[in-house]
Amino acid sequence: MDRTSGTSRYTIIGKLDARATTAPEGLLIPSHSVVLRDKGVLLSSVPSIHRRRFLAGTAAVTAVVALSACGAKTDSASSSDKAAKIDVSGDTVKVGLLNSLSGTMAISEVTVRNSLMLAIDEINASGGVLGKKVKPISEDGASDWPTFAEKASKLIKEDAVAATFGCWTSASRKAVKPVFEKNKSLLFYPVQYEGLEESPYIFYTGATTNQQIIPGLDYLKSQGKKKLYLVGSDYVFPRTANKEIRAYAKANGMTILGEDYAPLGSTEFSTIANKVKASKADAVFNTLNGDSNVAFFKEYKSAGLTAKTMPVVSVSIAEEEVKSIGPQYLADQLTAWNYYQTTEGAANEKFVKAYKAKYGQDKPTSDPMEAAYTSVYLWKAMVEKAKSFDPEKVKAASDGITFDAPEGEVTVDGASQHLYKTARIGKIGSDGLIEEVWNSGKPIKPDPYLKGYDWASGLS
Amino acid sequence: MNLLKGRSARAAAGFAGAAALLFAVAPLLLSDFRLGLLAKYLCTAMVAVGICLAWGRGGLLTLGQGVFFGLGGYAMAMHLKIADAGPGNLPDFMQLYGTATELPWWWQPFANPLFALAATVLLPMAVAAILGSFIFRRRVKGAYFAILSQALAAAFAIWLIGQQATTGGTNGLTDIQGFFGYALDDPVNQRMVYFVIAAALLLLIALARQLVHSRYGELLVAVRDSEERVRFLGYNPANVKLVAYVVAAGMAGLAGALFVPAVGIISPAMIGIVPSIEFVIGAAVGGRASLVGAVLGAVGVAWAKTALSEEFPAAWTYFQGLLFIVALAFLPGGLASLVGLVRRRMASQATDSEETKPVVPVGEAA
Amino acid sequence: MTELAGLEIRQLRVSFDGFTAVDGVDLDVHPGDLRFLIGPNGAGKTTLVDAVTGLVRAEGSVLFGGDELLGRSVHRIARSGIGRTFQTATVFEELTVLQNLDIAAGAGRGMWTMLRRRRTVPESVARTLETVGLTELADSPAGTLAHGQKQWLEIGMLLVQDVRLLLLDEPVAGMSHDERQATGELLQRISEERTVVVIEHDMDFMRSFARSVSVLHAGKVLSEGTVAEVQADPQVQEVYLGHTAAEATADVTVQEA
Amino acid sequence: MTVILGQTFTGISIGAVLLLIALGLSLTFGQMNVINMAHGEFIMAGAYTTYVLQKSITGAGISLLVALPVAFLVSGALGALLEWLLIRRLYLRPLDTLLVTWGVSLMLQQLARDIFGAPNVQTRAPDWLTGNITLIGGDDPLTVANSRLFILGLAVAAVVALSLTLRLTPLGRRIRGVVQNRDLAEVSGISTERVDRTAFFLGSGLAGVAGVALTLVGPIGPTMGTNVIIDAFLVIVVGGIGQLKGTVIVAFVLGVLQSVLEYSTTVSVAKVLVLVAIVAFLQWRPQGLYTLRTRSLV
Repeated sequence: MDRTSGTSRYTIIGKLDARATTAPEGLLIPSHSVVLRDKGVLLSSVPSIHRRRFLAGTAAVTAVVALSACGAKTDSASSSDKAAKIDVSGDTVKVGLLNSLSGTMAISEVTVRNSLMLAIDEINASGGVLGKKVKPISEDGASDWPTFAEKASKLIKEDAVAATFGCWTSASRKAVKPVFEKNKSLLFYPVQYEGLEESPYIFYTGATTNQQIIPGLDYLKSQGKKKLYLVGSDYVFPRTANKEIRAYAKANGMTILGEDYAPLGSTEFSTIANKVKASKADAVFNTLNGDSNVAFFKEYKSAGLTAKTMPVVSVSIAEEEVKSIGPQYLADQLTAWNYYQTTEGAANEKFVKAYKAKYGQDKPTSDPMEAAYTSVYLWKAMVEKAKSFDPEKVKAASDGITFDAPEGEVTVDGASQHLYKTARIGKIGSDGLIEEVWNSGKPIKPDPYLKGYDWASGLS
Repeated sequence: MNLLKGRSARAAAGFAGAAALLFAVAPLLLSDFRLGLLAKYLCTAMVAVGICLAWGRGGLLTLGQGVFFGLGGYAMAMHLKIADAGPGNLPDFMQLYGTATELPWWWQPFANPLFALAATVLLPMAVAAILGSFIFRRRVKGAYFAILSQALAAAFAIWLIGQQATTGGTNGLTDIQGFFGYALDDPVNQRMVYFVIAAALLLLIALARQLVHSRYGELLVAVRDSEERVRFLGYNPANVKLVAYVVAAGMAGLAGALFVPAVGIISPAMIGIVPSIEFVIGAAVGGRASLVGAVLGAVGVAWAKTALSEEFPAAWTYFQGLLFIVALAFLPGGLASLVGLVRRRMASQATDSEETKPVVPVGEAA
Repeated sequence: MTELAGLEIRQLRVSFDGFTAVDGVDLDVHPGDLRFLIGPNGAGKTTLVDAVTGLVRAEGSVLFGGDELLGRSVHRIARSGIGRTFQTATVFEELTVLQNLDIAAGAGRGMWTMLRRRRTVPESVARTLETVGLTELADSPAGTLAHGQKQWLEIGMLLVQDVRLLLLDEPVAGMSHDERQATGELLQRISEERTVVVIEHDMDFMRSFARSVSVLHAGKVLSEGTVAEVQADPQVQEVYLGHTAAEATADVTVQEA
Repeated sequence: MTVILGQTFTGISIGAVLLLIALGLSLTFGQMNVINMAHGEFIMAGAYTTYVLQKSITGAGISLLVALPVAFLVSGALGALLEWLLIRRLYLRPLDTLLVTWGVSLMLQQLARDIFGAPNVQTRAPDWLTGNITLIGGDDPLTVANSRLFILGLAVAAVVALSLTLRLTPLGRRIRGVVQNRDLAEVSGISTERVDRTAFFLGSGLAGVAGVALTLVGPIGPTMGTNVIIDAFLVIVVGGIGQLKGTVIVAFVLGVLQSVLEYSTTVSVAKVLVLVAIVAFLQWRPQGLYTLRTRSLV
């Protein structure tokens, strides 16, 4: 296979999915596995984008342009098709850290940056990776998706990093995904997300939906909560999550009484609180993000709603957010994650202690921070197993890698490049910490397309 | 008319110099990555050309250029997404988030490349024409106009985000593979995109220059300085302003359209209040009334943003704030006014001897 | 040169939030007249001009050369041949004298002409430059002109517009004696071919150049006639603080100085 | 029925918040014609003042009440400083003021981030403000949040105080004098500079008070000001420049409109519809709801 079709491969997977879901007969082909596992077979049947070049005479372009176009054409064995070059010449190896340090998302992403730095420092203190010290190259995504794409490209092309860690929002991940795929460089993404995605160059170390949302729903079901109200911010994760929740509810005899979205950053929730209250639901499933949570919970309490009468399960409120909303408004509400600061185990004690020592005693640790911390160690283990920084070899070595993470043992699923993770439901205490009230007992196999759930067959 | 000739000759030399820089020097000196960044900066410079016309010359503080940039960008990106998906297929994001099994009717024409290309410029212009004719006719101006255009930018961004199934929501349109059949990940084609952008920028500058130096350009300045007076001369200032507003919108639309292949993404993050103000700052720093100043200012500020945020992310915010304050409070003409100041000082030294005393009118009645 | 036209105002009334600034004014300005409007502050002089030029909404009737003006938009009234100046000279400071006049001359230009560069000086502009004595300064920015020159430029802009009626709001305020004299002579020449209405406080200036005078008081026309007739009107003397005409005039000129 | 009443009250309470954040602007923008985009950051300063005070004053209720005057002074001082440093150079260039103060607002946000950290901070509300009052009992009760009532009361008090100040005090007369005729005020011996600065102090101080109130209903973070500033400006624009009664009426009308639309559609759609309604309204009345018709528009 030449390099050309190599890069096109991943586009084609997308196209096949398209055909699958919109087949003229109206038949849905739920079997994602077929598409993925047999990509070699299907590949041949689909035409790839023609790698045509602009001709010298293209209209509206000056002679100078034409000249340089010819010049470029002669060395058309261009670099983009090669795997990203990695600078391993010295006694250091560079990795990229790509988080928003400014803008609206800085609130959350700075904490992820902190724990990435912690992991890198620890690794360097114990000898580095393959004998090389890890040198972090820091970039600011500035809460702006095109900037994320630009910075990703800079890290890969200019800095020749071995891997990049970061991104928080789905939008930023979607923006950088093609950059990593085209340059064949690795991204470790540490945040729970809406699933329905697998990229050969992204490792997802946060939860996918069957490790967070579905356990959350299972828990509500086990508590006898039948009528749900859905509240979310207006973006990809809540909308997709709510689609899945609706499908789950339908299959499990639950009813969805309402579904409301507020624009990201919205801080006026009195109407939504009124609607929730009037619905007399058993519980609320909350996928709000950031600032909106503060306003929502203040309004929720003002409306006289409590965790006792109508509990809220949140999937974006971790310890850091509890701190900024205030336990006054959150006491006894529920969260669904894979990690809490209070999670038991020696690995977590060490992590929490190290984090507080480095960043301050009042700083809490949270799920995305832990997933970020874990992702650096996982990369180290993969590199050491592969005995190379080459992304292709690292990928090949990834399957089955385990790590005794603060959240408990995690294992890399090589096929999906997600992790086996234990789901944990927590209750927010008046001290601002979250206590686990339920867990899944053992790590759940990642299933980003929910192929293992019959009710989810119409979703993707 | 020697003066005029001298000016044209200087302009021609300037254009040749700029073309040499953009088409020969930059591609030789810069890596593919940096050239790609330059392409992005040039897109903001295209918006700045329009802002120079509307704000610098016409006094219309267009704080909503993000809307037009977005219209152009989405028109282009949607065509490319549809083309990527292939005939009969839905773009990937619609399969993920949408419920429809076919393209909504209002996206369907964008499958046609010619329609999409025309729409990138004509759609923003049409929207600007409708908005502008309402706003200017009712003599909403100055601060009102600025606040209103901000509000519109906010509304448009919120609306786009809310329509996830058909516009990609917050994600916007990403992962664009091809550009009219050419694979975008090929550096050669990426370089061609850069050339197209550079050529388009030069074209827009030439167009704006013609407008600025035309009778219309003089009239536009007159409207900026005293709208009421122009009205008493028998012109309708609303129409004069409308032309500048619509042209600026078209330029922002084209910039948005070309931004898509250069960066590979268009999203509401490029549309709301903040990006709309950022479009203005470049022009303000360089010199709102000077085309060259506005363009260089836009490129300079965009470059500074990348450079500073690579080194000191937090410092960028302070620096940006300071730029606004210094450029507008203390140097309202922008950096270009410094050049003008020097030139005027030199000229005034030459003419100081000729005293300008009041002359009593003489001669025949008209 | 277009034919002369006069102004016929009937029962004109303008009010703001209950306050009536112009209260049923009847006024005839004959074609080719050089009419002065005088009256104390707040008499409604400027508001009257505002109403004629469409700046404020008014009731009644304003006929110009037989056409009704009320209800038309400002720029349409301007296009029908009425031009005005303001108390403070408003010229386009950033444009040159030539550009100012060129814009004034070009309201009827087509799209194509507008989008092209001005290559030559239009004949009417050149003639007007001579008339108002600004030929030497044609390429200077209007912002650098002396106060009197700005007023002449403004009048020049009305001339190139080829208006048939000039409404001038205190054109000689702040001018030196020589400049006033020159302006007055300019107005007399202009009024040979156009109708001119001047709002003025300067009684000396009025006496030297007015062909006819209307006195406004509290939104009404108090008196009308030649300079001598008006000055002899006891009502007018009463209005000017109950003094005699001579004293009143002195009073006003002192204020001006 | 309960729903309609509930939504109406919700609308009124949204309106009260809008009114409180727009009130300071009605002075600085409405009276003095200064577009101060950093007004939102003065609101933020008021909110952070509450946060800082709560660190030393433990009683949530007392600290909140203390925070009201302190925040007024803190934000007011910031405003006066801004006026002295920058705005007084820009009175003749309103559009430039807009962009300059936008720059100031960026810097203040980053400053807040550097001092208090990027994450939101929390304040405690006193217990008597977190509950609610039941207006109609029964199966479908109509309740009204105490915090909202408090904000409504605060807004009304602020409006009364401001209009009395403008109408009755010598300071108010001077402000109005300067607004109506700057030159005349100057020659009659009023120091316009001092009046400008005092008016700016008052307007910015009111932003600080609004900031204290916002801690009861929303997040306290570096970007809290930018989230509300455009809405506040729209209230003034629609209400009519320099018209306190216009500001009051429009704040409540927009609040009710927003809540009704939110209930019948979605929050996003409601926001877009409200903005469209505002644009349409300005087509009808470009000078806003209430205007002083002046003798000459030139």
